Amino acid sequence: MRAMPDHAALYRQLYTIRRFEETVLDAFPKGAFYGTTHTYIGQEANAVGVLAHLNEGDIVFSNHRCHGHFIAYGGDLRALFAELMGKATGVCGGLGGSQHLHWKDFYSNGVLGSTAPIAVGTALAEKQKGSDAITVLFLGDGALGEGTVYESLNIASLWNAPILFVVENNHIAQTTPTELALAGSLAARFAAFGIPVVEMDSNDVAKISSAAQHELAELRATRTPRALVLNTTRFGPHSKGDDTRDPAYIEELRTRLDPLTLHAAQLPASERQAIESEVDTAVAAAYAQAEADPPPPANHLAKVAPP
Amino acid sequence: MRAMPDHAALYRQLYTIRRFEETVLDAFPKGAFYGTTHTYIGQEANAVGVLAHLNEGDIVFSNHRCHGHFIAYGGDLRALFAELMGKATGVCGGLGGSQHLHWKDFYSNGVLGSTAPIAVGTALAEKQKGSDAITVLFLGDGALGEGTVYESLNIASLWNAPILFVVENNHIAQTTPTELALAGSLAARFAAFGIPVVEMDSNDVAKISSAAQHELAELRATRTPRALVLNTTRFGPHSKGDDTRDPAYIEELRTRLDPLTLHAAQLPASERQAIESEVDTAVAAAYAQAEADPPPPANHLAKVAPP
Amino acid sequence: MTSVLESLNRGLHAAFAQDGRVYLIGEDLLDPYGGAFKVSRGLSSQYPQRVWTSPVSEAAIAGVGAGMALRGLRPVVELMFGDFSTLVADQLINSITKFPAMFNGAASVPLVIRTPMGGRRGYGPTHSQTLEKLYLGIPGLRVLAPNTLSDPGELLRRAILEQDDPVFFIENKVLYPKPVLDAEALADFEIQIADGDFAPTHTLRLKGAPAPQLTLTAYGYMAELAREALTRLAFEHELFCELVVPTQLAPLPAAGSLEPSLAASLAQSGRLLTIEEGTFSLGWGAEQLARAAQQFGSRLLAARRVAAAEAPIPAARTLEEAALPSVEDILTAAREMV
Amino acid sequence: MTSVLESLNRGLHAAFAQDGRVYLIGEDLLDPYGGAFKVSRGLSSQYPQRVWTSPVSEAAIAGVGAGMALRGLRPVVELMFGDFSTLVADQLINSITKFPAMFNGAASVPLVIRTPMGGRRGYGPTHSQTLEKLYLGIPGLRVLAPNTLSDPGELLRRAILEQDDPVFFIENKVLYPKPVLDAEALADFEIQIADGDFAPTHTLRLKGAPAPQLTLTAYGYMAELAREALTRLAFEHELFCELVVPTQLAPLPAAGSLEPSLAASLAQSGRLLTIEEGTFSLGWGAEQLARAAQQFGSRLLAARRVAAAEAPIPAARTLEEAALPSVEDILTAAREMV
Ligand SMILES: Cc1ncc(C[n+]2csc(CCOP(=O)(O)OP(=O)(O)O)c2C)c(N)n1
Ligand SMILES: Cc1ncc(C[n+]2csc(CCOP(=O)(O)OP(=O)(O)O)c2C)c(N)n1
Ligand SMILES: [Mg+2]
Ligand SMILES: [Mg+2]
Repeated sequence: MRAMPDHAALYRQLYTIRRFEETVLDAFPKGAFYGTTHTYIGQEANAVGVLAHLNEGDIVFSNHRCHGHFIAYGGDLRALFAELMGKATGVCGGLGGSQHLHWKDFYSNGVLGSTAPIAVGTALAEKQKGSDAITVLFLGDGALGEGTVYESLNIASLWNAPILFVVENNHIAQTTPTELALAGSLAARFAAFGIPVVEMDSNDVAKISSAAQHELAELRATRTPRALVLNTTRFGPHSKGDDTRDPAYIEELRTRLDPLTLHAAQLPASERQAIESEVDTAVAAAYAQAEADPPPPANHLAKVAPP
Repeated sequence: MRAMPDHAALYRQLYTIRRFEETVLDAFPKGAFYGTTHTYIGQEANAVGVLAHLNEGDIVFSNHRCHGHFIAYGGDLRALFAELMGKATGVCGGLGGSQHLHWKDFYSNGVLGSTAPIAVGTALAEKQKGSDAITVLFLGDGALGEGTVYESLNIASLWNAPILFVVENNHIAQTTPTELALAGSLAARFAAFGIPVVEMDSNDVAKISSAAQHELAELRATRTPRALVLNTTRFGPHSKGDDTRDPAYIEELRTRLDPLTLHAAQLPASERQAIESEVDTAVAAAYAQAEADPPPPANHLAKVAPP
Repeated sequence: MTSVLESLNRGLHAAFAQDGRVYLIGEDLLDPYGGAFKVSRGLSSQYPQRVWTSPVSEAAIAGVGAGMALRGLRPVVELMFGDFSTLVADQLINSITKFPAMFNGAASVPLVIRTPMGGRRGYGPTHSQTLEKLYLGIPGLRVLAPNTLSDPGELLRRAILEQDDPVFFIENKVLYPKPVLDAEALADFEIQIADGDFAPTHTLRLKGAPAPQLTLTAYGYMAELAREALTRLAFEHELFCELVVPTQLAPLPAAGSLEPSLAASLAQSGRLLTIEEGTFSLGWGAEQLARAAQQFGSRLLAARRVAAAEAPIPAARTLEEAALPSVEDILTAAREMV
Repeated sequence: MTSVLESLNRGLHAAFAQDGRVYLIGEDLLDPYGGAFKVSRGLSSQYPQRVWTSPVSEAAIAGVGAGMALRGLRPVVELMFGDFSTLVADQLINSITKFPAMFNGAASVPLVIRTPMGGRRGYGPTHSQTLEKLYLGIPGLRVLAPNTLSDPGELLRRAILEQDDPVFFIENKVLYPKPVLDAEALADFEIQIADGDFAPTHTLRLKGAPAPQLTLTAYGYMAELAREALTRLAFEHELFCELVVPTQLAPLPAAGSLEPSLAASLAQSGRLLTIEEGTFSLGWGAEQLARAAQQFGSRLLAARRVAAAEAPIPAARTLEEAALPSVEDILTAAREMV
């Protein structure tokens, strides 16, 4: 397992995701992108904290809100911008778009819950193949409405799949507050299927990272499933400009719980500023490169899906 | 609510279901029926104990193993035999067959778990209509593999549906022992969704009846969902002649846990025998009548499903 | 002019006002959001007891709606994207449409499931599909698709209040902002409307045009493209067409025959071109061509389909455009046929 | 002679023996039961590590299989009844078949989902359907249906080991006990087998018969009925047919053209009759007729479909028989066409 990353490295990742997503939200109304997008602003500490502990070959399954996961996984910024712009250099050559990414051992799909059994299958496959790889599956609180998730918990538990279920509970699904969508206890749902679960209330990347480190170490040792419920915050709209919450409420969340602010305290201001300006430059460069990239050739679809 | 039925009435129902099902298993190899069937032998105390406390207008949703539920609900023996024989006088005119019954407020379907949201919908509908009716949904342990069940628990709990979930855990699904199919704790799955659950280990109809009476009284008072997990025994094959379990094991179950034997102790032998011979006659008569009944008219399908 | 979106929203409001048995279940329905595409706006404020915003549980909300319908209510279920209708397939096929007939006519399920379908918004492979072809051949299911030629909201209102069988109601996303056309907007066309049924079929031809050489048929948003193609074929290529636009996609007439308006047009033209946004094989167009072949035999001179590429719908704008049918595709196919 | 069931079972055994990446997932797979229809018998005893009996969770086992396939294994998922494929629709449509193309060709999903379909066993409305028509128009899915004319087990073995795209493998229940036919059993027929592809198409005509007046086409168990009808039409009615029996139902050739064997037969006969056990509308037959209409235009003299009634399949034997296609139905349709 990788060594625990240092504070600067963690901050760099948090800030990279933030800048990427801010750039997306800024550029969208200007027509730079087509389609839709779901930004990760406010949840950065989850992806960064959890994925800090992946080994080469470990598998990640992500959802519609995947940019942060992809970047924390090590994905290329230009390729991600390019995918959102529908360019040939995009992660999936423009075929997938914002929610449908695959690169190395990273996969995302836009149908909530549908990834759960597939992620379990990948974990079981690696175990059968005798590899050490494990799978991390990110789900939102809203995805826990889907029945396939429970079928998958049951099977993961019965068949001892080496998978970490990570629920990012940002207390909202699109516009629906969790209280209107989830009865009972979120954590108890994992426990009921015999899956050990840890729940955290924090946007502090260091705390999330150390909890994830512990859970993943247990998972690698036992090669059985575990769950991590991360209570977190979404600062941005669901996709673009569709936030129905009171702006004052979000402002209050930001003031109190911004993962960047929380973690910035760990770094000298000068170091933080240096990281920020480096990242600003890198994100801007990636954006400019993607913008200059060519669109996919007109016959590209026929090449991957022969008629 | 109906008064608690007396021991004789309970025994009559248990024995009626038993005789009906034995008749089915006897007659099947002789070609009296077509298709398949799933008999309720060994589980009689569940249907009889729970449905003893229904009021007129209450709704029952049943599954593939529905004969016992149907009979305990008050369904007609001749109509049920006729349905299995594919006769015009069958419960559904021969269209449904063994697993697809509907009469008054009783419904069954053969796709495991698919009934769960529908049953929740009926409970919500009656509540909206201002009626006092509640819904009872029977599920096997195997059906708890299906995701829709959990979607339905969540919604029933969130929206306060007046429904009793009854799990008949006979420790097997077709040929699969529960340990190979259900991780964690069955009861905890209901609790995780905020649904109060009572679990019982008994084939004694009096005990089941009094537990059900209590649960249904609570349900009617609060008009919110509850669950009853009934650990029980299947003495017969899954359908016909497909039991993969050791016959000695089943014999042992029968000796120790037959709901008829358990309840017979509550009655003088003479009364028991009188009931048995009355029921024998009634079942035989129903069978004979059904056998003599005409098949459905050739154009019957076109009448209910106009081309 | 009223947009399709406004019309649908009015239709829902009218159904709610008219009948207390109407309920709406779906994701993110509450105001001010009013559903992802806003078709349900205003309902949760006006009828808070009858609008239920749900967890993300498509199968269960379809089933809950079915249970309510079984017990005499008139529920409407909104699926946020038609792509997720796959999650409802079992409820639809093995319960909702089975109950009426398999319960020997003793049960009915007056449930309307409405959902947006279609691409051209860049939403990518899992949010852009036109999947209704999967449901057109399910016995017992009525499938309706509004267009701009008649009032979509009225079609929806009547589907909710007057149909006792389950209805799958398809709304093309791109159609939402389009105006419902009035007489003036359609002034160039001679229009016939088939019988007084609540799901009308329109037959359009240009005023004063000679007898049609080709019959186009399309529904929903594709009828917009087809109308444009019809005009351009006449003016740019002197190829005269008739366009038949049904609103009821299923069930079709018994015994494998064509919808009568389509048969009437085909009897004149002898050539059939279908236009649909779903992928090519086993689609709506296949069924029309099959019925035409049966009914017309050798009098069917030519038959073709314009449809989406047999591939996932790409997110990139250029690739998406190439994958979906266009007016140019219709012009090309039509010119090759005559 | 070997039965179809034995052949399929051997095919599975051969695949397991040949390649350690083959796994089987499904309900009630363990010996001595070996799956509800016994196709998987013996595998759990011989390969206990690679046969996983599952909870009743159709969607999840399809998804688990997909995940395994994504990671380089060659899983087979058994669905106990094809009727429950509805529960797998989302996995199949929005994940399994989407991944290869939407991930830009960088992922493959060599997953085989096998399942029995069909009626005539009295299992009633939810256990007797022929639902593969729902999946024939899904881009990226190969759909195969064995018959008695070639080795079903070999088809299955090669689908598992040699196909990198997802396969939906349809087994008609009534076909299981039927013998796989050898040369002697087929001695009355002149048979052509289209190319060396692993999914062959057979064309049959009676030896010495004159040029065909009608082309019959059918797959799976329906090919048995069609073969009987072909013989009876010749001997009882002097009506000479050719029968085309594909094993690959999807994908069909690009650009909307017919499978070449079918086109060749139709070029001679000019008349097409399709026979399928699924319900009538939007079925396999519709796609064949549509392609025939496009390809042959007015040279298609007559086209018809024999299919199941558009209704749930009744449990009662007499009603079930009436609802499903029979040899008599084929004879009637054929005689009306010539
Ligand atoms: C099966 C399915 N249903 C509905 C949607 C539409 N949808 C996209 S995101 C979303 C809310 C998801 O909420 P959550 O899982 O909490 O993730 P978050 O957006 O909060 O990160 C919904 C309903 C979908 N993508 N898939
Ligand atoms: C969705 C679905 N999958 C599979 C089946 C086949 N099947 C019928 S009964 C059964 C076992 C059910 O077990 P359980 O729910 O415990 O009920 P029991 O038979 O023990 O009463 C199975 C797998 C089905 N009917 N529906
Ligand atoms: Mg959320
Ligand atoms: Mg059981």
